Amino acid sequence: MSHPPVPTEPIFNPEDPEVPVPVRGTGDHGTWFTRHVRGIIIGLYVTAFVVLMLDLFYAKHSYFSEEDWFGFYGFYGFVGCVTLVLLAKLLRKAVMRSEDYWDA
Amino acid sequence: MLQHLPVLTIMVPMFAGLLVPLLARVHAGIVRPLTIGALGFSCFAAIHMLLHVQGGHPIEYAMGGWPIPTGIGYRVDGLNAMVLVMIAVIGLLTALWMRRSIEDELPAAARPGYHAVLLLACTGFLGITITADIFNLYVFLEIASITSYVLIAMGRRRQALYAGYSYLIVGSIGATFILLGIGHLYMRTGSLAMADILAQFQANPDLYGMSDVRMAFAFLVVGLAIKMALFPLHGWQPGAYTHAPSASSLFIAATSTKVSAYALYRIVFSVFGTEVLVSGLPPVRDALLAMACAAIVLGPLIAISQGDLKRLLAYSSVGQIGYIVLGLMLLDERGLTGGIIHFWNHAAAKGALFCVAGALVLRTGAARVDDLAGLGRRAPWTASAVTVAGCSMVGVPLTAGFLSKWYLATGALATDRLYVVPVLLASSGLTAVYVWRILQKVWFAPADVEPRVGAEVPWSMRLPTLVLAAACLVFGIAPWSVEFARDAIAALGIAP
Amino acid sequence: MPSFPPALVLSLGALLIPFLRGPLRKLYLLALPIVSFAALLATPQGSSFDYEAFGHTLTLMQVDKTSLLFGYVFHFAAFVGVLYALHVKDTTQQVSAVIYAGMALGAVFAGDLITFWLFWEGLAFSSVFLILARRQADSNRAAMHYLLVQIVSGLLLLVGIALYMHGHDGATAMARLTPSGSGHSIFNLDWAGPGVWLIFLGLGIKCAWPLLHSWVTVGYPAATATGAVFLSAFTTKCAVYALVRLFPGTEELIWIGVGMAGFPIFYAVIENDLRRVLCYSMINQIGFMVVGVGIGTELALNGAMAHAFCDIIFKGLLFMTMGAVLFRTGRMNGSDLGGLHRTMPWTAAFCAIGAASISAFPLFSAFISKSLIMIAAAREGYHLVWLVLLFAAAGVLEHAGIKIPFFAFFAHDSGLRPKEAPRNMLAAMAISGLACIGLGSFPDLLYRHLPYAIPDYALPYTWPHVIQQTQLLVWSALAVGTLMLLRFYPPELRSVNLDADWWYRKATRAFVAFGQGPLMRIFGWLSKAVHETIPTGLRYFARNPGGAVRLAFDRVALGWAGLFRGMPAVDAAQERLREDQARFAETTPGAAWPISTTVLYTAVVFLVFLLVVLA
Amino acid sequence: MSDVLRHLGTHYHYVIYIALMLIGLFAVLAKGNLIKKVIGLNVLQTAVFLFYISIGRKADGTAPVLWDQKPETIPYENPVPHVLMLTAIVVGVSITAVALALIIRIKRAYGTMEESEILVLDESDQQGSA
Repeated sequence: MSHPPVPTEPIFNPEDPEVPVPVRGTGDHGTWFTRHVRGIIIGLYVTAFVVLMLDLFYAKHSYFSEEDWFGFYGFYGFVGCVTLVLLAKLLRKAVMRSEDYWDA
Repeated sequence: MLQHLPVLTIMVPMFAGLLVPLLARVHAGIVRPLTIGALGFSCFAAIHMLLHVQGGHPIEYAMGGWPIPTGIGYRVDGLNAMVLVMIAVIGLLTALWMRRSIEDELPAAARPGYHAVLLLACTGFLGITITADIFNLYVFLEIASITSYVLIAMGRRRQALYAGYSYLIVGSIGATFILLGIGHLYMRTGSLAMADILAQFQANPDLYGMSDVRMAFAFLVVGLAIKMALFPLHGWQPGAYTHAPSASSLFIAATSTKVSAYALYRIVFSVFGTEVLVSGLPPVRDALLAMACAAIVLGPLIAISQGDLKRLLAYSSVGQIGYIVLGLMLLDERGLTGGIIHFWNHAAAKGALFCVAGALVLRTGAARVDDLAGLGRRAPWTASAVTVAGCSMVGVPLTAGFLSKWYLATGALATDRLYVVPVLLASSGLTAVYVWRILQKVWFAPADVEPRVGAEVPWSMRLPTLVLAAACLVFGIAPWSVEFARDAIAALGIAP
Repeated sequence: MPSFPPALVLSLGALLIPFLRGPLRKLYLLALPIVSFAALLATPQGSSFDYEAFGHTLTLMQVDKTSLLFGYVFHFAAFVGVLYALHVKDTTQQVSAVIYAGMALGAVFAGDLITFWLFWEGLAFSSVFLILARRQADSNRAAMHYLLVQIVSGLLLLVGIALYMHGHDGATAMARLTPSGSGHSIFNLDWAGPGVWLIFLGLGIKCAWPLLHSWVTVGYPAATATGAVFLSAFTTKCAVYALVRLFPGTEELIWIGVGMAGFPIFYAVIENDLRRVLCYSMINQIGFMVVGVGIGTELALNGAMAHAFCDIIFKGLLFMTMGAVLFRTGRMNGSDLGGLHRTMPWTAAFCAIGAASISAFPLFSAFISKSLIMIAAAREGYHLVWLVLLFAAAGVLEHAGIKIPFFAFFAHDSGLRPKEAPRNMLAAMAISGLACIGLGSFPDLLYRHLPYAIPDYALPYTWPHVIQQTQLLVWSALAVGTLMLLRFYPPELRSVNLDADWWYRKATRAFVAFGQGPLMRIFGWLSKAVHETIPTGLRYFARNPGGAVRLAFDRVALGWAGLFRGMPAVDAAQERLREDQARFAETTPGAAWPISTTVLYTAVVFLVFLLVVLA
Repeated sequence: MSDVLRHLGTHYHYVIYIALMLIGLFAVLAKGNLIKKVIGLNVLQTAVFLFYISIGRKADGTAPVLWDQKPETIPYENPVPHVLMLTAIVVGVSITAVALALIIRIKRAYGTMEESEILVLDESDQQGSA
């Protein structure tokens, strides 16, 4: 039995029948998305503020005490995601290896 | 006619074997039809007897009309009828299969002799199976052995000579042990007829305590263990299977060791009685269980790293014979069912795989596993046969291999031998590894690898391969494979 | 219409595929799941097909609300998958995919453990061809890994079942579904014994429990574009089904599920291969289901099943969009892709729907299923579990909700201008996308097929639940956006889509392996033992067992002799040992034994027997 | 002790056959020359013949030929082991014949009859073909 077969990359092989020759475009065709990046980001911040404020306007049915805090879900989501990304970067330091690691 | 079938089954191939070299001088074309005809007759007779003995109607035959304890008796019951069919069918399929193979591997002058030796080997194996007299069993065993040595030594490389010689020395020691065992038994019981000896044991269980009887049992078990290549006494076997002509490998691998295993079944059940293992000499049972378990794990383990397909299959056989012995040593209805089904399963699966190894030798001159690459593209029939037989070796459901492993496992549980289960599991896993190695070569070779096997082999070789592979499936699905095994157990006197 | 087990309709029907050509074959492929579905509808609840084999009664078909729910969604997945793969010409893939779906249905409707096991093995063997069909050296290796793990799972299950039967007088019926609330432990299940443990572990492998999950993340990304869609639907969900059936309310499952939900998302964040990201995400979602099964109340089981139902559809949708990208560009790395929304707008839109569904936005499907599990956990007072699940729910948004669509279709422009996905792919994605929105908007469509009634307090569309969920998700998105803005982007906003991915880009030439850190080191050690040390050791041993034993013996003996280093004899012996070790590597595997060796073994064995016999 | 000695005295044929057996096995085991191994095998077989003949022996027995006395009145040797050994000798001779034939072929093919040299040649054959 050979080495643990962990393919390092998505299997990209010119011989692969599934791989067509990609067509590369020339120049950047602006799209709605590329033109409105700033607007999207501002929209995101505005929405975030609005849903946070909505917390003031409904009665909570809580199972746990922290749910009653103002904006708990928003806070938890924000902190959770930041932690996730930062820890993942640490994890990468720990687990990243060069591509031919398994072949060596 | 029917009452003489037991003896005719043996005599027809024997006389054909004696006639073949003589008639070959007159007309060379007669050799093959005569061989096939004789083996076809044995086949027909064996199947006829198998159907006849179902439901507990054993056939007794007294040679030359001498009454049994004095004269030599033949006896066909559910167990040996199955084994007889196995030998005869494999013999017939080998004879059909081997035409192109021996044209390729043997000089023209040797071919009629080869047919003759094959017929005599078949006679020997059939005789071991059918006889009810232990000394007669020894004689047939030697007939089978001597012809086997010759069949092996006829390989075209010089290693075959050494492999044959090696088997000869080791096998003769085994046979001598068996002869000594028979002598010790005769000294105590004064009889050579199996039924007579069994009756004495049943009438007088104190016999199990006698040192003569104990020595006899030890001699017989060790002698047969050599003949069936039970680990660690398998040293002669890989070389023999590897270097023999492909047709010999096919015939011997599919029958020889199993016939010796059958002899062990017979000795335990019909000569000493199962009490010898239960109350007489339980340590022997433990020792044999340990050897069987070691074989079951180590055989496939060593097989994994083999580069030569025939040698790989040889080590795989070391493991497979362990299953059969295991089934016997469990002494439980389910375990025995598993062991007995494994006779057929192993004959069919290993037969099919050796057919393929032979085809590979025909096409490439050697049997390297790597040369199987691309077989699926060039020879889909052969490749399918490999797949089915391989699955049966692993024990994939719907194949005979699954049935035998299932019954062995449940038998082990029923007798509270839990350690057998992980052993079976480990062995299945290891078997899966080497079978997968083969199947991956066969079906999933990278597209840029040019297959070394050319086209499909001729139909004379393909058909027997397919028949054997199909048998793996049929035994796994059809209910009668279990029913035959049940009947065999009933014949052995263990109530289902 | 006479009813017939759907499993057999599909798997026997698949055997005819090779004999059909062209449009007829396509029509036939599409018709198969429909006919099979009709057969299922025609089967009344509780009916069974019994078949006598090797001394046991095999119950091929046992229909109740639980199995029916999985039956429905498996048919959906089979139909959508066939439609998605309609352009594929490879007969191997078509046959194996349809048989695979049939095996999954067989496992779900199996009425006894042996039947279940048979189909369980069938799952393993039919699915591996979807990876092998890639016909590349590295995908073949991945397939080997995948198959070996599957075989081990099957063997564990088989032995477990055998042991269970042994302890229960041959009883083989699948245990009835008994929601009992949490508190059961595998240690004191009323049917405990070694068999139960093995069954538990066998199911755990296919369920991708932590440390047993590598076959998913290795195998699925190596499958063909269409194969991964099938793979994502069946195997793991069968395992979830079996857990629901056999182990409801087993407390260990809660903690296993928490590990599954909480841990893989870290890997998802740093993984570059987008289909592998989806695999980690799948393990995370299954974690939710496993927690639900572990809690084991009626609500939690409902939640687990509902989530499995929704997950099959939206995970399938995400795999389909990624498959379309792979099909059109041949690439799957986040760092190689980007900007594809220009030419693949429909695929991008469907991907967004899938992302919204998996993230559990209101009106999308996971919203109505994940909440059941969360509420069940909260009501049973699993505070820590609840917090981890909430964290995992936020994390899903990061890696599946944003990363997948963003780096494939938006982000910086990779310059790739592939064609839009073929029409059959778009149709399949559209059906799944509609199903996601439909289920999310009209939860009763799903709820009324669940085995138990949904209590009022668990209904998803209440203001608090909608607002809280939206808040969680929007602020998670905000976190990701802010991180990008603060750390990784130059001040000019216009350049966002050019540089957004530099830290993903760093991963282009890298991949994830276990390594440093105390936890990582243990994982790394375990993984090395399983993947490397044991196989290498076996190979070393098998080369020449006798020689290996002798070398080991010599090594130990000379290890002691090492105390006397400096003595010429010892040094010479150690030198010889080194030579022997070096030579061992070149030993012919299983070289022929000399006659004397065999005879010697014979003599030894005979002596042992003699002693045994005469003692 | 004297018991054991007496036992050995009455069963001295055991001692002889076991000694012969061990000599034969030793030759097969320890001798590298293929012919010597065959000779060892022959010694081993001879031990068995001796054993069989000895168990058919009866004190003061005569040849089991039926003249005019009744068989009950005179002691006679058990004929069955003799008959069995006729067969076994034939078998032994055939095995020896096959073995010697093989040795001739081996000598031609390898140029030697020493097992160790043959094994070395086999090994190099395999490496050559691999």
